[in-house]
Amino acid sequence: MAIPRDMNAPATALTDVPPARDHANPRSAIAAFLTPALLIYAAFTALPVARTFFNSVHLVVPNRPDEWVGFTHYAELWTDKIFWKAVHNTLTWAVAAPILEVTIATLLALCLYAKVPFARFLRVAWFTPVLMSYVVVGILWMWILNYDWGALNEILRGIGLGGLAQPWLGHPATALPSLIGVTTWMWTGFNMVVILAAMSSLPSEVLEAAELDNCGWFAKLWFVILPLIRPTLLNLVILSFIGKMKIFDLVWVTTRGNPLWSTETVSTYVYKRAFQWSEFDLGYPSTIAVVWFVIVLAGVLLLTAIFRQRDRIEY
Amino acid sequence: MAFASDRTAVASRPRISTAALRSAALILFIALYTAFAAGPFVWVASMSLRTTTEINADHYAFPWPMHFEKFAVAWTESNYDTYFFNSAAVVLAAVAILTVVGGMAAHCFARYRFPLKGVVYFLIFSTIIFPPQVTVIGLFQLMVDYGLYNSRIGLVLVYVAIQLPITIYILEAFFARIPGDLFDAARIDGYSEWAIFWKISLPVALPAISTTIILNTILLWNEFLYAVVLITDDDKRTLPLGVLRFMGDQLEDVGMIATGLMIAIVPVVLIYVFFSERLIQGMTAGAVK
Amino acid sequence: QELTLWSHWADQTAKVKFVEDAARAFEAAHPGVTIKISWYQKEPLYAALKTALSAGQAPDIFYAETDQTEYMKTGLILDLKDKLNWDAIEPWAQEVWGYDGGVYGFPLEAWTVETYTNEGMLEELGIAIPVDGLEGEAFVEAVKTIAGAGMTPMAQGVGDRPYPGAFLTHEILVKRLGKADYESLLKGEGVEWSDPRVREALEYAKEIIDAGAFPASFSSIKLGEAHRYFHTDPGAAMLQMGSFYPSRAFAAPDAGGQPENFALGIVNGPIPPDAACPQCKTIAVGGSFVVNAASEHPDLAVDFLNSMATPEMGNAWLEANLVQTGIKADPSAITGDKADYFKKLAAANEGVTYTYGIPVQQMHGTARETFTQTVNQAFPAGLIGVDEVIDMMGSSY
Amino acid sequence: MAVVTLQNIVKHYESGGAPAVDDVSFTVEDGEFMVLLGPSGCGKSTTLRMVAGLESITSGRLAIDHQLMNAVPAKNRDIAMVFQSYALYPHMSVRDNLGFGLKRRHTNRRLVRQRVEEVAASIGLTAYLDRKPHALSGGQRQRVALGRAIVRDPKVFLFDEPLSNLDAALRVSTRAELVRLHRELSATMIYVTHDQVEAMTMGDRVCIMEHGRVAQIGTPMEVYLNPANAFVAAFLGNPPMNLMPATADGGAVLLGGRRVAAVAAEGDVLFGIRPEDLTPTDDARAAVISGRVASLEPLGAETLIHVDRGDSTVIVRGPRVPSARLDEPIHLRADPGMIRLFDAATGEAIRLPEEAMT
Amino acid sequence: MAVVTLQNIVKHYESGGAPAVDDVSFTVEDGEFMVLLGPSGCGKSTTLRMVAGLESITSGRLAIDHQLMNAVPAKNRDIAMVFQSYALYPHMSVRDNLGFGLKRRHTNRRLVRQRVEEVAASIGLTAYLDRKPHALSGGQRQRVALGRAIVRDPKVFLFDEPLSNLDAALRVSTRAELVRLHRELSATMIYVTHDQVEAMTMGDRVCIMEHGRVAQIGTPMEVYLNPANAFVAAFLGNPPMNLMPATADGGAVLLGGRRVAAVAAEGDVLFGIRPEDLTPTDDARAAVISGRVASLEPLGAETLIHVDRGDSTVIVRGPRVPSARLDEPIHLRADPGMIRLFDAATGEAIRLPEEAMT
Ligand SMILES: Nc1ncnc2c1ncn2[C@@H]1O[C@H](COP(=O)(O)OP(=O)(O)OP(=O)(O)O)[C@@H](O)[C@H]1O
Ligand SMILES: Nc1ncnc2c1ncn2[C@@H]1O[C@H](COP(=O)(O)OP(=O)(O)OP(=O)(O)O)[C@@H](O)[C@H]1O
Ligand SMILES: [Mg+2]
Ligand SMILES: [Mg+2]
Repeated sequence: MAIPRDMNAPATALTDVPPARDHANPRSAIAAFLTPALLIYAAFTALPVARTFFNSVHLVVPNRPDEWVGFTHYAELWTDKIFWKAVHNTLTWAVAAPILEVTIATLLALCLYAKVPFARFLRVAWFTPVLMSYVVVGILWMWILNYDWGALNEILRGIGLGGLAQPWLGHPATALPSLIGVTTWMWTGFNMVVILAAMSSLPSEVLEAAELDNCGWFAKLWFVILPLIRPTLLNLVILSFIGKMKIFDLVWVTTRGNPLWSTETVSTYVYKRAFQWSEFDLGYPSTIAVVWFVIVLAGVLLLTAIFRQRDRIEY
Repeated sequence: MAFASDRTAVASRPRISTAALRSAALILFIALYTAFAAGPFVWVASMSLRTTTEINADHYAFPWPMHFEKFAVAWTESNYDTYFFNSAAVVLAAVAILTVVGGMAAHCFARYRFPLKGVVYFLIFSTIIFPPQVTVIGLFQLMVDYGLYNSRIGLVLVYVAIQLPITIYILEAFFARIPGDLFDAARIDGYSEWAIFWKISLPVALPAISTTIILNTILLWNEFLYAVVLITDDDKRTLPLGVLRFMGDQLEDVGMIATGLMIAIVPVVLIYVFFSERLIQGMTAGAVK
Repeated sequence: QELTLWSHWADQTAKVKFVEDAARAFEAAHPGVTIKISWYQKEPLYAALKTALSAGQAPDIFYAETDQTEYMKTGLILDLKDKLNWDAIEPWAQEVWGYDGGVYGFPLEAWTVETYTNEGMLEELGIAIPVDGLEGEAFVEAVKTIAGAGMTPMAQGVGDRPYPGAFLTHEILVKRLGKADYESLLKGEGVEWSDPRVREALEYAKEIIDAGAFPASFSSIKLGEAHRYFHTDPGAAMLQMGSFYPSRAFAAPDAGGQPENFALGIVNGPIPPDAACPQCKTIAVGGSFVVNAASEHPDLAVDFLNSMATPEMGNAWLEANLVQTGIKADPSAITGDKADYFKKLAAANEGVTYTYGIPVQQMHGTARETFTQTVNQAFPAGLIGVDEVIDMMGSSY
Repeated sequence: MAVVTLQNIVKHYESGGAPAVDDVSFTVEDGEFMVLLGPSGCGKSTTLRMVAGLESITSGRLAIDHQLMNAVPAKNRDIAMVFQSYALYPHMSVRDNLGFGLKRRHTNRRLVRQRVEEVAASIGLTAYLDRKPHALSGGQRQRVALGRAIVRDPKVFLFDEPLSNLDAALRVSTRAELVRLHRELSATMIYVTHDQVEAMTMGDRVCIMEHGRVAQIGTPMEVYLNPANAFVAAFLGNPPMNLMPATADGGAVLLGGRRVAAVAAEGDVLFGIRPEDLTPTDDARAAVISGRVASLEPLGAETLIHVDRGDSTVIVRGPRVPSARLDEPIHLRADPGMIRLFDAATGEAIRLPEEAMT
Repeated sequence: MAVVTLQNIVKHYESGGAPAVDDVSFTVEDGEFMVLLGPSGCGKSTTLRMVAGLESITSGRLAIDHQLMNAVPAKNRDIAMVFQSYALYPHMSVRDNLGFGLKRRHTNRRLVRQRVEEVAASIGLTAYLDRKPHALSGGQRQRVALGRAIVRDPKVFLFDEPLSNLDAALRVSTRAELVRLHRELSATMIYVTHDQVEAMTMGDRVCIMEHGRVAQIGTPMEVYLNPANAFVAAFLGNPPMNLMPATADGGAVLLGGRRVAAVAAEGDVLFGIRPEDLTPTDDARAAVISGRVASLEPLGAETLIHVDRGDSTVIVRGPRVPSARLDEPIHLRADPGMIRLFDAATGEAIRLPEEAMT
């Protein structure tokens, strides 16, 4: 702090004013607030990530100095059929799941928003799936999708559709859709809660104005509610998108990418390459991670660009 | 379908029949979805009270007699108690640190302008996309260098690191919506930036804080990969390994797995029930809005 | 001094007890030495080892299987050739762990691939399968008969393992090609997947599969479930399984074991026409211990392993775990209610030629991955045909 | 256009709770500008929202053009409403905000477009048609809200404190605009406000509400000059009417011992006189009120003189430069025609004999 | 208490952008009540926030009690501020809100408690001490905000439009309360508002700002009667001063061909006269303005007469029942002492010869 000076000194000396001090943005406070997070980030996130980038252009084997291999891993990746299959699956998942989750969640949120009876109970009931870990969910759904005694097939048989009973996770045509169904089951409740919260904070007068403008409930939903909660929906889509781009545990517990790589995701493939392929080289898996990082980032930016509101919405 | 602001009788009186039809369809839809969403949970819960033999005889019977003793067995025979307390300690510490450190950073991003703010924010946030299966190896090497390998403190710090971006993201959105006048008022009341953070930001943001607490607790309670790789001593291990133990190689002990699952789920459900109203409020303002 | 050991088998109490007992005995014999053992599931163990080895933090002794040649390749584990008491160990087990002139693993666990039968059921259906197995169409007919009676011929499933689904095809290939050619087929050195013998073998396997050998739930049945499926509910005529089968099946029925008075038979698997080696079988070395090359007490570690390499320990293993071991043991010395089983097993293995290791233990990288996906799952599940298998396997090396 | 009739309208938000609106009846004639005025929480908005169909009616009958409306949903009532918060659709441009209600009713795109541009021109929004509401100033938003109502050409216009979010200057000009609009459209309008300047300057008639009930209905001048009760007297005027306790002895009213009016009442009364009807006088005997100047509040154009009477304070409107001096005694003469009396117990106005009236 | 000095204060929010505050200098004397008045966005809040230390000063010198303050952070300036939004701490009870600032400075719990209760009593909040802000009405919240400032007994009080969220009635009473408070504490106060009634009735002096610059500083009556420029003239007064284009020929000002003032100016000027200084007259020749009555706006106590002059409208304040009739011609006489002239180009006031001044 500058030592206060006498103001009655000659007023000409405007230059003796101490250097401007930004009261609204004090440097020291900013540093103090940010440092712990940055330290933890640097130590436990940034360095490993940097290390991954480094690995992707090296052959990294224990007891041997890292060997620069240039972009050979990248070239190899380009022709790696399993990788591209995994990319295809993961993208399918990452596109389908957010749409399903957010759409169903919106419908559910509407039900609660319309104040159906037992709304509080329903909200909790619908939310519970997300409280379980992927491991738990995986085991649970393996049971449900079990061919012989799983609930799904039992129900199908019970309502006389036994012909549709399937080894759901065992057939390439149904395995991925089944797993997408599982993530939808798991995350819809979460999305619902968020959407419901967004709806509840909508200005009621705008909705009333819509009513006076001759809107039935669907018109109100379509022309007013959805556009207004669009930022929320976008955020949910992106969160879900990122989550599915990284999905690992569920696949690992249930199918491990089987059958015929129909549920192989990039993360499971990375894991297989890093931990299961009886090789020590971390270079190639790191390359996958880097390439995938770029793809996901591009996806997120694209999503944001497509759905971004050109103007803010204020209400 | 009735809308919130349609709660008036005004809107629905004239066409009772179609309205009734619609609400019947609505109730059916809701009932079906509720069964879909909560049914699996109820099913595991019932299986957790039955023995595997009973389950194999009929997978869908009512759990009678109820074998509550299975919980005791699961708890004592599989080292669950140790795992449970390790999990509790690690998750509690990580969530506490996350809340404070994440809160501080979020406060900073929300309140102040400084050079490169956007870049720093982007850097922190973009790494959540990185597959942990790969970084874990580099991380492992670093943990050894730091001398934090095979220590619960190390695990706590790693947990803080992986949940930090999303925590900052959620809290930042909320903090940004606290009126700036509040902070100015506290400054004028003579408080330092640090005191303002503790006495104003955190208490006022309680709904968002609860949101992050719930989310972080759920996710970390269930975290698996790092727990396996970074801890070797059995007496430092956490619960997800215990859960896995039940689905061991030797037998498909469905009943016991179900019991193990329930033990793992119940604490999270309790946390959720405890904080759920706050969660709603937090979502309204923070997170994903 | 402290020796550290990481091992799989966290949930297999008999094995844990065996190793812990050995450790306690070793500690008693060597005052001042402690052995600290961390028990894992297999997945977590591999992940932990991979990271720990990369960082130079691995334990002195750890669990390994014979397919993990990367340990030898990178010099991470100690050559035990001149250290271990090889006299007490079966020669085939030593051969399996051989790599580049050295021998690297202490083969504690071993197993053979057997075709178990439900003698009661076969009798009911009027099918007789000799110990030496059925040849060609005879086996196919047997399968058709069983399936025709509404029963499941073979109870395998691939719900959680990358190998049981492949047992059928694998056994047929071994028998058709013989030990040497089969190994070179798997390693991609010499015999191609497009070889006509391979095709014939696959076509034979396909015939069996198309006859309805496997249950509809093949893809979701897990290893443990397959056992139950075979002996209890709903019951199947055959189960091709590692000889670790009894370690689960001999538990009490309440704990998932086979029913009392279950008539368990052991036979040779189907023999393809023109078999080069009709009596070929597979023996696999399972859980083994290796010594970390970076260990600070390598000699102590070897001493500990040697303390387990005795015939007494071998028999103790057999009795406790009901699965073979690489330690020389004398099954005939076993008495009690399991003696009968070991006699049957010995009979079934009388005069057979062993190939070492199941395919996933001999293959690497993309080939192994492709093998798991095709021969282990898609092919037996009827999702793909012979041509696809040949194509995919052929292009995976 | 339309006639709006309310008959014994009652509204309970919570069954069993106190009514938010309690037995309200009035008719708004075709083309009339009716103002609902009252303090916060008196039920103005509730009344308006029942007319709009946004709130259900607990009992009573609501008719528009003699058609019973109780059960008709809002969207079918053909009513336009301007909300206090404007309630513009934040995600739509001004053009779409204006056109939305039309598009929901007509399908002809070109007609809608034409009508929107016509209205935008008439309220001076043409230049802003493609902006989003958040890019508009408060006054412009207000005009969009207005435009959205006009464009539809509805049977009835409802306004719920549409000016209260505007700053003082804008409020004045928008007030004038609304009056012009009403004259041009000669539409039926119901206008809620708690600002009495708006009520006075805009309404054909004013309905003053208190605690969910109608306190008085009449033209602005009627209610200003002849308030039906003490509540209305104290509510209207800025500063409001001075009310002082006085006693009536059957023939005359005594205020501070002075005889200030002749009336056939008995007992405690309230003596009321508006600040502008008091004039300082030197003649202490002609004065009805005497006191001490407690403070002077210059407003530029005029000065408010606060006179301390001991037990109460009386406010007098004086000229820009008043003769009164702070802390000096002052005597006030009352315009006799402007004296109003109220029953002290019920607050009801007491009719004065003819000669005492304006 | 304290003297606040601003010397050539400049504030740029974005370097390179237009200044939000541009070369502002003034001194607020010890115990003075200074009002900053101006339209929205003119830089009032920015100026205040610089004094408070919430915003950095780009250049210029700020001193409190002759001590240079530019670099002193807000927490060390010993200033209290009341925000437009009140900025009550939502998670604290009224008691804690009041005591929060004190606790920071004194450690004696009992003293803090006592002082809080004292202040709460003085502003009538004792009954609400344990409520949270959300359970208070607007007026009560406002009083808590005020109490929070008073309780600290700071060197300087700052107010940023503290009344603008209150409804009309509350605003009037709170205004009076603030004035009383100022008198009792005789504290130095700076008060930002864009409501001129507040400025006129409360300020010892008023500083009128426009586009970040000071337009005029003076007592309320000074700025009302002698606006330094056309902006101030048009900003003050409700309705504001009538301004009409006129021409000066060197010796006289001509308005619509009539000679309305004698002044030594040349060229285009603006002729200004306040609505209350115009009186209808029958004598067309004595009138300075003639026109037609366009509308009559009765306000109860008085009536505004809008007079259409063809190219512009003039507003006249008339009595409750004016003689003017709608659409009839009208002639207006101007109080000669009240005529003001401004340079049409610069807007600066043109000094009139002595005799023409009040
Ligand atoms: N949705 C509601 N639920 C319960 N009570 C309500 C509701 N809306 C209003 N009220 C109550 O009804 C009464 C009348 O409210 P209303 O909004 O009509 O008042 P108002 O005259 O419009 O007041 P203001 O000038 O503050 O807008 C109040 O006591 C209010 O508390
Ligand atoms: N934080 C800021 N960043 C950039 N510009 C700002 C900021 N705050 C204010 N301004 C700009 O500075 C100018 C002065 O703003 P200020 O808030 O001081 O106005 P004001 O006189 O208080 O207006 P009002 O009556 O609307 O509160 C405005 O043009 C405004 O847009
Ligand atoms: Mg209202
Ligand atoms: Mg401001």
